[in-house]
Amino acid sequence: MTVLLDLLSWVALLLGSFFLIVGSVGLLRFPDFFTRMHAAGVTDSLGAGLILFGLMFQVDGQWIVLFKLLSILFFIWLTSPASSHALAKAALHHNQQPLLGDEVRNRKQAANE
Amino acid sequence: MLSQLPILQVILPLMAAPLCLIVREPRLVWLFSLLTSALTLGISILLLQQVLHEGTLSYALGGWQPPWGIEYRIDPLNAFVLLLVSLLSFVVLLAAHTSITREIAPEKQTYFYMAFLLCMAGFLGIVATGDAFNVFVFLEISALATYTLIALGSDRRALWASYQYLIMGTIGATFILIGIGLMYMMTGTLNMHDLAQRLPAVAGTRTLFTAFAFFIVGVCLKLALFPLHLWLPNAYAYAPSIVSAFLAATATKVAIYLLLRFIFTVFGVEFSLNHLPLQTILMALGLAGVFMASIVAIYQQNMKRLFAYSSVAQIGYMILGFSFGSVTGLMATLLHLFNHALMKGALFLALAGIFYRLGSVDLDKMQGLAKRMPYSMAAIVIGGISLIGVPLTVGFVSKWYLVLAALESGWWPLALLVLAGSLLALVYVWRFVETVYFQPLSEANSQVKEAPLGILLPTWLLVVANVYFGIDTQLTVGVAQIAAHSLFGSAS
Amino acid sequence: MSYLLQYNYWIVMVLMMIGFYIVISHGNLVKKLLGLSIFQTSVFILYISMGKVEGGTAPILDEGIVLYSNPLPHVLILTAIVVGIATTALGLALVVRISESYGSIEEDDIQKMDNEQC
Amino acid sequence: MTIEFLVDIVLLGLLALTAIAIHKTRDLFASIMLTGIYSLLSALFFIVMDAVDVAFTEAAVGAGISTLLMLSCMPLVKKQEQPSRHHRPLGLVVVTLTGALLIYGTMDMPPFGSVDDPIQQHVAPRYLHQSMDEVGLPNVVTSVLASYRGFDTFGETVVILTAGIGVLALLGFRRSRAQEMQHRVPAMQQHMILRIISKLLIPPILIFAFYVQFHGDFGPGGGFQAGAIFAAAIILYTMLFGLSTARQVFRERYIHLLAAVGVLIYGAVGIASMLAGKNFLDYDALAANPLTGQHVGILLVELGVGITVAAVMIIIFYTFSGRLDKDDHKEPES
Amino acid sequence: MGISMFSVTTVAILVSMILAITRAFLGPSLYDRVLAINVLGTKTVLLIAVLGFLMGRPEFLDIALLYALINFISIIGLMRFFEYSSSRQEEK
Repeated sequence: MTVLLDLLSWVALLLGSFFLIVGSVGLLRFPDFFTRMHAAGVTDSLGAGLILFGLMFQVDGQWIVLFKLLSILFFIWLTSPASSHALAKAALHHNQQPLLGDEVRNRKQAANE
Repeated sequence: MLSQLPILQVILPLMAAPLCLIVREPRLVWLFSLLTSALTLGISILLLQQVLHEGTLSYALGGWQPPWGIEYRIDPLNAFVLLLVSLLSFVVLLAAHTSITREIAPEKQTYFYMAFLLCMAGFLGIVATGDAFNVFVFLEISALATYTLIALGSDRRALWASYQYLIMGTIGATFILIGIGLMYMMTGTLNMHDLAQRLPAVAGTRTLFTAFAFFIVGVCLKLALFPLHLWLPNAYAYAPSIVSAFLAATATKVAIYLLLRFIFTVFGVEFSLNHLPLQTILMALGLAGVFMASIVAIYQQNMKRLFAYSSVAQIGYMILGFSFGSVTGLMATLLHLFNHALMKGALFLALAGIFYRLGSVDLDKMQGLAKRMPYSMAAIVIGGISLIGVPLTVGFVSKWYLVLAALESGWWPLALLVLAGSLLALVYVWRFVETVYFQPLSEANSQVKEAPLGILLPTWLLVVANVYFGIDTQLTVGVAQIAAHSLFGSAS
Repeated sequence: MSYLLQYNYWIVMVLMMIGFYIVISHGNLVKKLLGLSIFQTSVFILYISMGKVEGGTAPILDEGIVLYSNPLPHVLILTAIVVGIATTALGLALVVRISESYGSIEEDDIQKMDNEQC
Repeated sequence: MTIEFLVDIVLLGLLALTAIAIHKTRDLFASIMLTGIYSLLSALFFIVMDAVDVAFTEAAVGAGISTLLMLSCMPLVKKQEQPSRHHRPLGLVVVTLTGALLIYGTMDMPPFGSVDDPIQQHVAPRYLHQSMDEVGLPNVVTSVLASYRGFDTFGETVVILTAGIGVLALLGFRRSRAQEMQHRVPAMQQHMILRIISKLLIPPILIFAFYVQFHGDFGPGGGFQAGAIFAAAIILYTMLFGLSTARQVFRERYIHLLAAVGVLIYGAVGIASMLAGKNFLDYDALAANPLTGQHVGILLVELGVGITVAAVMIIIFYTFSGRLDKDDHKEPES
Repeated sequence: MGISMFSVTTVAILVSMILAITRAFLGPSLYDRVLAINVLGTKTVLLIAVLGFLMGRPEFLDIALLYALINFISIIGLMRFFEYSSSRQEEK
């Protein structure tokens, strides 16, 4: 039983870590605000979720810890999309336009030259 | 109940402040604050008597014996400074009601009294406590209350002065925090008495040297020692008059107390004055303060600013006194602590009366004013004479001991310099006398009346004290002597 | 060699000095307050570092744990944090009033206006 | 070296980078955000250093309330700070000297993290080994905070009150404008989703605040943290539904009273123990059994702290937004 | 084995924090910074949770919960600032 739980933890934590790093790389490398936002979303939903799930397999009978982990997860999943939504809306209102198609390529070329 | 006196001294004003928020009505709040400060004064008198009879008192807060709990430790020095603070607060508060009607909007007056009580409680707490970290907490109570009090001034420059003081004061407090932290790191204790016993073991370490330097610089920022005094003139000049009187009489005195307590009791004379070049540095800075500030004071038009610079100069004298490292020098400092509080209290209260009538304290608006406000002007003249150090005033007593201390240590040129400093004071006091007594009354001032009784009475109370303690020196000199001996006693 | 182990303190000292430098080198009143809060926070870090015991754990007693970190610095810093926020709040209130009556929150401007007024 | 060492180094490095970035950037809004990050990172560092209670407070007060206060001042501020007109070499000299002195001071410091340091020897062991018998709480920090050094905490509560008084005395007036805005449309009307989410969240936050308040004896938490969290919930409400609505729910007059009441509760506990014949704040006197007395005393005292902290934080935020919310009357943008 | 899995996660979170904080330093727009802070907040929550398990005292999760909460409230505070600046622009 413990071995199975440990295995599940391993998988969840590693996958979560992977998504975290992928999301962060995206946050750093993507060309404009809206694509970065997309990358950030990966961190908040999948990364956080998987890591917290991984921890939940390790609570070892302390139900209060499980409850706290669950409430953190609930909290993140509730607030993170809400604030992303508000942020995107504010950005749009303030004339932040997403880069489309050719613009991305043009900008990249400009950066390379 | 007598054994509870040390703590009552501090928590009485501390608890009275939030009660003011419930009372609200400014006039009632004033009476209530006055009652509180009268009780505080009574307690401090009882405490001084108790200490003089029974020796040092120790009060364990929360019933935890030091060093695990916080201790209040009252020896003659604390009791002396406690009396000074509560006495001056009481007298200043007497005049507050009349004075602030002209300077502070009615809806802010309740907050003024609360801040006043909190500030006073903060000062008393700093003085009474025997715990290094507790000092920091009460320092911040008094500091935050002081910033508020200064910012209540009607001129917009009061805000700027308060902000500058906030930055400087917080830097000072943080330096003190660093100093306390490093001391704690080296000894594992925060109790001052305990520190004093454990510090000699680590006296040679570089860490302790750093701790000492940070603590001293932090306190010197708070007490406006010469090159660190830049915040003080503006703060005193633009604060409400009553606040200037209160701060000039108490704030720097408490900081000096803190310096004395740490240099003499905690670090010990041996470490602070003899091992380190601190003695020379303090002496040089003290003298520089006396001369630079006095010279700047001569050129001031605003009387509050003038006396603020004079305060910086007087702080120089106090620093000079104990930097001799002798009992007489320390006595001079302690006497000047008390005497300067009396002088500056009287002077600033008289200025409050003038501000009440004129709406300004600029010298060029006071031409010939002695004819219209004879009592206020006479008060300033007597205060000024005391500042110069003419015999039969308190100023003479402290200067006398200062000169004695200088001669005793063989530094006779210093004695001459002290006298030269007095001449500078004579110059700026004379400028005032000349304007007020010998110039014709200006048109604008022809209808001005004498300051209201509510301010005049407390002013004259202090003026009389100035003369009384100048003639009957037994009480002050006696207490100062005991306190000075106790500081040296605890150091050895 | 033993000096090298003090890396923790060294970085803390650097942090403190950056905060201190922000306070004295910037003319913007809000920025000065930010610098002050960084300076203070760094001092808190110094205190907390002092209390740490290698291999110790948080000073909340539990069965089967022998080594705890020192609780006293934690208590002191709890107090100091609250003092810090109190100072910041009051400082901000002053900045608001200054900006209302001077129309600027730059030290240079304010100093100039004061000099003109004198 | 261990993983904790790695975390330690990385956090300190990030802290230093953040501090430098704050110095470099001229954008004030960005500086405030970076200061928030600085607080966040330092709180993380506190956890690594085992100071969970401090981390809790730093997170709630430093990263939370402090940042919010700074932000509420932003409407006043020009977005960019002016470059200083004169170079300040003196500042650099002072800082270099101070820094050199500090580094000099580290030369003789007891080794970092060692059990044999003087700091671990003298006073602290008693707290760790005997507080269970003398005070009876598992959280030693709470025991020391509320009992051994209860007077410091009393002083600290008064500091908070003083700040509240100061802010009120400076900004608490100009009522006419505030009344004028009474019936205007509150801010952030257009953020429907945020408002619904927040409505959903505020009750759990308040419950969490109570949990932190009363669980402080056993885990990280206590009066300060609970007060700050409670205030944060109210501030959240105020930000989303507008000051005038919030003022109707939580009346200013009562909050002012509560700020005073918190300090008075704390002081009253002390005076009660004096009346019972012991010293100020000696909770042993509060009940026949000293341990029960300590429990009762600490409970009441923490309650007083919580009330004052929450009340003052709310007062400060109300006062700032009352002064600055010039946009309170903005019509929603569709 | 139990310990090492938390260590690996800790390192991963640290790396991703460094990446996110770089974005917060670089900007370029304020929205990018706010976004980075939001992400950083989430990562801090995770790091605290994992550190709790790593140090063997998972009961300190309260702090992580508080962080999640404070993070959300700060973001709302930032949004409110955008509102101010937008109305200010419109006035001009």
